[in-house]
Amino acid sequence: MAEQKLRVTLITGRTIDQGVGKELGKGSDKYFDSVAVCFLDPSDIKKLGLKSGMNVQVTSKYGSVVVKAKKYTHGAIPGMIFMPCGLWANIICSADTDSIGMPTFRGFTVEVEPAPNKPVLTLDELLKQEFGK
Amino acid sequence: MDIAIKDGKIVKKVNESNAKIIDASGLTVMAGGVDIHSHIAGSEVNLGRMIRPDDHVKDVVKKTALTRSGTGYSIPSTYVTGYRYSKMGYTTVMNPSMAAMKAKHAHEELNDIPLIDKASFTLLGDWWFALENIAKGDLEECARLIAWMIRGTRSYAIKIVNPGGLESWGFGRNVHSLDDEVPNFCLTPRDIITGMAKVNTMLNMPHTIHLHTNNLGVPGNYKTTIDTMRALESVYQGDKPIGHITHIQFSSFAGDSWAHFKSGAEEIANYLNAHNHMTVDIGQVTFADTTTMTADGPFEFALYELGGHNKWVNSDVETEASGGIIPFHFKKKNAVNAIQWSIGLELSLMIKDPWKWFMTTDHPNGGPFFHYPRVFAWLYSRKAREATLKKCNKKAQKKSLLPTLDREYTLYELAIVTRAGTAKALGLKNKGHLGVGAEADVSIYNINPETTDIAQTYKPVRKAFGNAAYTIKDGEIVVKDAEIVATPPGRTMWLDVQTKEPCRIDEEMKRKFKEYWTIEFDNYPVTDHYIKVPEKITIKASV
Amino acid sequence: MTKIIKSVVCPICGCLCDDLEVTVENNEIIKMKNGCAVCEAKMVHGYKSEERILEPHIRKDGKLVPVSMDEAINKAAQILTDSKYPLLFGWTSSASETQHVGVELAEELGSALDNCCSVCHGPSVMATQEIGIPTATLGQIRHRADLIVYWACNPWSSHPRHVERYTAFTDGRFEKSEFKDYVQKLKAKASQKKVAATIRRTQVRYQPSRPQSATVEAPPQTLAKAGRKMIVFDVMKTMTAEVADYFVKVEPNRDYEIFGAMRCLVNDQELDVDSVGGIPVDYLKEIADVMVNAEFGAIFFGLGLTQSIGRFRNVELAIALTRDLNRKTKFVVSPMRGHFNVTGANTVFAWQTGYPFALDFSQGYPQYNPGEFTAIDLLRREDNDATLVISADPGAHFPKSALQNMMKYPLITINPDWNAISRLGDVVFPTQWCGIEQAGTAYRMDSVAISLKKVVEAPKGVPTDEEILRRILEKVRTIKAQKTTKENKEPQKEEAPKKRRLKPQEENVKAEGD
Amino acid sequence: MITITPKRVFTVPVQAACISADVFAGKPLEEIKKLSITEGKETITLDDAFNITEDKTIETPNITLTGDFSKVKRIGQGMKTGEIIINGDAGMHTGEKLAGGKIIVNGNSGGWTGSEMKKGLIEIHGNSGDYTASPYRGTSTGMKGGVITIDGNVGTDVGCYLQGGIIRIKGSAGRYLGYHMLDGTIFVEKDCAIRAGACMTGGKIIINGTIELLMPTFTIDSIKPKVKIDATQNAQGPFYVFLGDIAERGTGKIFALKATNPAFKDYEKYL
Repeated sequence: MAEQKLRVTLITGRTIDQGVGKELGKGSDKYFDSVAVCFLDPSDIKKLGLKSGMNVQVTSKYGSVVVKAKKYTHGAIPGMIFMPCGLWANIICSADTDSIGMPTFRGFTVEVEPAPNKPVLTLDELLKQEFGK
Repeated sequence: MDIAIKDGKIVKKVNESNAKIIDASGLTVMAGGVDIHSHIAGSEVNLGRMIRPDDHVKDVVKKTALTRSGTGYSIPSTYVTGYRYSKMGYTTVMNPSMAAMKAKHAHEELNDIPLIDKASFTLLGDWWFALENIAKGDLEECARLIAWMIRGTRSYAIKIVNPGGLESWGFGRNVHSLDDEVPNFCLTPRDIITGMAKVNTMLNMPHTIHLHTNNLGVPGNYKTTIDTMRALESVYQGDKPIGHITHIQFSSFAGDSWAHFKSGAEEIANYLNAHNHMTVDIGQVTFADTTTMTADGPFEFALYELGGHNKWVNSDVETEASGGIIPFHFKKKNAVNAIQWSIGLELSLMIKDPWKWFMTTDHPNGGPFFHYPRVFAWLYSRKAREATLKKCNKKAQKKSLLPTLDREYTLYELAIVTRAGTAKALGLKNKGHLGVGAEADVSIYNINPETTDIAQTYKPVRKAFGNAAYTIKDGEIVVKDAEIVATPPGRTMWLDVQTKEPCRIDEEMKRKFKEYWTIEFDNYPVTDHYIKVPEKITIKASV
Repeated sequence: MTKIIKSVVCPICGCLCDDLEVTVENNEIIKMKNGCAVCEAKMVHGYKSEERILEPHIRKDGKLVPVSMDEAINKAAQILTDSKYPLLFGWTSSASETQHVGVELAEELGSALDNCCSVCHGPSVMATQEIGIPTATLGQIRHRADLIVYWACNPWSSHPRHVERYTAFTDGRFEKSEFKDYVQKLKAKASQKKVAATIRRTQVRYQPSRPQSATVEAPPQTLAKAGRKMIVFDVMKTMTAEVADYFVKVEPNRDYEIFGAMRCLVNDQELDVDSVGGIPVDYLKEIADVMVNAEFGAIFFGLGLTQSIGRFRNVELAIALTRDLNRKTKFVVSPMRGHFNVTGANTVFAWQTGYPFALDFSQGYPQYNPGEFTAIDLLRREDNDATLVISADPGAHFPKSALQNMMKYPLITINPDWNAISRLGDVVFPTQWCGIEQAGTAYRMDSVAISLKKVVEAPKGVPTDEEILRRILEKVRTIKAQKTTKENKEPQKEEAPKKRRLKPQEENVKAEGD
Repeated sequence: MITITPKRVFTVPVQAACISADVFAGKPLEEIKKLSITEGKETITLDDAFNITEDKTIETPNITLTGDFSKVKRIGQGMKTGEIIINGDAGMHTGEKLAGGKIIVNGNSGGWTGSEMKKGLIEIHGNSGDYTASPYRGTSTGMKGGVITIDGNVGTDVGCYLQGGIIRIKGSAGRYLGYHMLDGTIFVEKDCAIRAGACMTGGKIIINGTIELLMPTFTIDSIKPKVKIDATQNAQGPFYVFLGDIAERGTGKIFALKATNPAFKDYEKYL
């Protein structure tokens, strides 16, 4: 029986696809495809009753964002999700720095749940929604 | 006597009716100061700046309509460096330690130091190409490669630091005498020193090799220092000096351990008094909370291991050099520190000929350069020395030879060890004097040489040396009453050493280059873009 | 007309690979050799994308409309002078020549000045300020390192050529590339034969039984082999971890504890615990032995340390571990400095002001304090009332709440393309691609200065960012001068402040020698 | 007594190190009003930003600040004598380098409160920010003496490089409490986050609540029934006593209340 929600630790970081995407342009499809995603362990995907490519909603204390779910292929990461650094991940990150200038980009708890009916917003849509510009 | 200046040069006379006249009667007039050794720019210096916010916060400099803001203390930011040198009447400074690979950085920084002329010495004593050719015995090819490097890094002299030691430090080791073998290279520090001195002569370099000895900072190292000078005797041709040992205070330690630490100044001074092939600068300790930095990585690690330091930086440079940085507080109450202070002054007073030694603090190692006036006072006033010695560690007081030394420097002698002598040692013919044809770099101090007993009233004189009444750079008044009134950029001097045939830049060399460095051959040399106001000096080599 | 330009520098990550061969035809890059995928994306495609900004824009009635350069400069200068406390942020994709002007502008404005370092390796710089750093240029590691540790970083993704140019897969003078071994390993899946041979070669005796860990593999016996070895510590297995000899899986946010434990083990001290950060202490002991037995070891660490809990303290302990190891062998540690010229920004700021980032000029002299003057903290506290962003994209890399505060006030951007922050800007400048259309200097992650090349001409009318800044600076000075003359004309309520004199240095600095 | 209230809500930081009893002492009100401060990049007078009144009948406190001072930095910096009361939140660097006298904050206090303090007393009747009683960047000499008491919680990196004096925290403490401390005492009545006492070489940290996680670089020393906080007061145990940080070859002590730290039972086998 699939679970509604999973509490997991969020890790953000670079991927080579994100690197290529950002250099092609922040508005490019490649950027969207490589950054508006979230990698999960196969076991967690199963727990949530997801299929790779389905939308999930990731929610933290600081915000909530819909991205595509993907399978993490390099090794087991149960209880963790990985999001490439970029606008989508930053929506749910905190600006708390412990007074040293570095926000909290990773290593905190988030909730992830299937969101089959919610769209993944494009860069422009997301900017409009969050910042009104 | 009048000094006439026109178009940035000192001339016989000018038309007084339309000249600006400075009345310097009752004041001391000297040529602009020439500093032979002061770490003011480059990767190492900047890393030192970067790791010391605690040092900057206690010495801040505000922006004015004319000058930029910045910070001190032990390693002032670039603009402040220029301003402070100028306020002391200095107009030329040698930046003595530049890793070739990081030369662009050094030049970018030098561009941001206004008001002074400057030049850099490239670290070449542990450069693989040089080591390989010296080991092979091919000094001529070595000379051609070094000429290429001097040109390629826009530098002024050959700097050798702990020869062989830096290469050994690549694997965490060091050399401990002139005859230790350098691992993997089949040669000894002695080979490097004498080889480089010969190369320097072949290239007709204006300055000698600029040498930081092996075993620097180790008790008992005065023997190594004397060995080093002896080794160079064979290269001496009887005309002009062929080697310069820098901050020799740190290489004049006697005693077999820190507990039995004492001065080796007498032995060193005696040797120098009896020989003419060397010059030295002191590296005087001024008792300050400063930052030590040198390309001598193993020395800095040893210093770190003595304990009591919170930060240690080591920065190796591939195929060329290493480096280390440690914040260091020289304290009067510390026996070793106080003896080091004494050693510097003992050397200064016991070396008879002022043309053989020069005043430096090895900024920032012994103390920041703007402490020079303090050092002057210790030189020209026995009273000043006694006042400081009295506050020093008791053990150090007992060991100090200073009470036996009566010598007090005259203003003339002071001018030699701070400008005339340094300019001569550097081969800067148009600096360090006020003769016709010299560059119009002049400093005027509010000291009346006729009425002032400088030794007795050392404090106001010291203050005057730190606050020039006028500093004139290339004929332009840049400081008036210790205020900056103009900020010309100053020039960067570099040598275009022309060898009879160029070094072989063939495929083999390029292949090796690719193997040795992580930068492409084409991207390695410093281009003209990196020097804001260049002064190219062309030299014909004899190879 | 086709020309091939050699030794071109890649303007993307801190590796600054300078061996690119670029083919240019009709002022357009059509081919590139030697670069990585990211480099190719930018140099061959990205720089000429349709997302390029070609003229200045100003937001009018909520919409960005094209304006003349003069209008944009005037508007930007007006915003900055009207602001009580502006923030100038970015600088990492600019040449050091531009950064140089940036400091002058900040000083003139009395503003806050920060660079992207504060959200990448600022903590590494701060750690260096606490305890120094034993480090080396990358070539030194290439020539000598027989042990390479990547800690909390994934160069395969973030610095794709780091391993092949500087570390495990490159031939140095004293250490050779392990690439063939790696290929073999892939082919033979670490054949039994090789392991047996390795055991024969080594004299290290392994304990017959070791505690098992569910998440961490035991150290493989190949760690004792001669030649280069690579260990990866990370919270998750990455591509880099896959090519390593040994991957150690670390619990998130436990690096600090592991460094502490490693330090004790390297110093031959015993611990009261059995496992640290999910790793059995016995494994850590073996790793410590491998470190101590290395001829020359190098630790590279990444954002996994600087962005997780502890931040600069994590780095501090990584450095402390390296320092301890130097008492036994030779070890260096180096941050995997990320974006292009972020090291240059630190370098330039430091030589002009003494401080590498997190600067403030409101007092007329430079002040420094990460946590106080870092961009995120200023935005978090809503301290600024105008922002200028140059050659960076905080739009895509700042947390939401910081950006929301930034959006409350005017925003000026200087970027070549419509990245996220340009889209949010109120005054948007176009600029050239530094390193493609604009020459200059950049600093590699090991602070070696490298000259960038100009390989193609920029589109017509698109200036360099240096030129834009100089024009803004000039305009700011004009506006300030006008203000002062205006104020002087009005009846004066109080005395004009006395001309500030530079204090003679004898008083300025605490004199100790006497 | 000088009373200062803000004229407006500050949108940018105000640096006002001149708000200090030493600076005000002996100055007529008009002169105090003309003291220079900065609001963002603008240099203004104290009078521009604040309403300032004087009540000559009251001697102590010397200065009373009423209102929101959370954007006002460096209040009482380097003060040697006198007393300041802040009725409201205080900004960063409040009482930095305090060398005597007393500062009372009836509200929260910002980061670096009491940084590098030498003597005197700071009382915060609210929470205190990160780096309370910790020195400036790159400095390895922290608070040398005096007392700081905080009624609420404190942020991270409190009491770094502590060399003397007492920090009393009635609430909970953040990460890196007493980082690299050399001497002195920190007393936390509630819980403490991870990495307390990391790299400490001396001094003591007493925690009456739960420690989230102890650094592996601490080794158990003993169980003690009580521990001295200062000359007059003891904390009642029993306490687990840990020695460390052994990676720094330190001999600092962490006292963790046995009752609230059942997780440390494992350590007892080493006793």
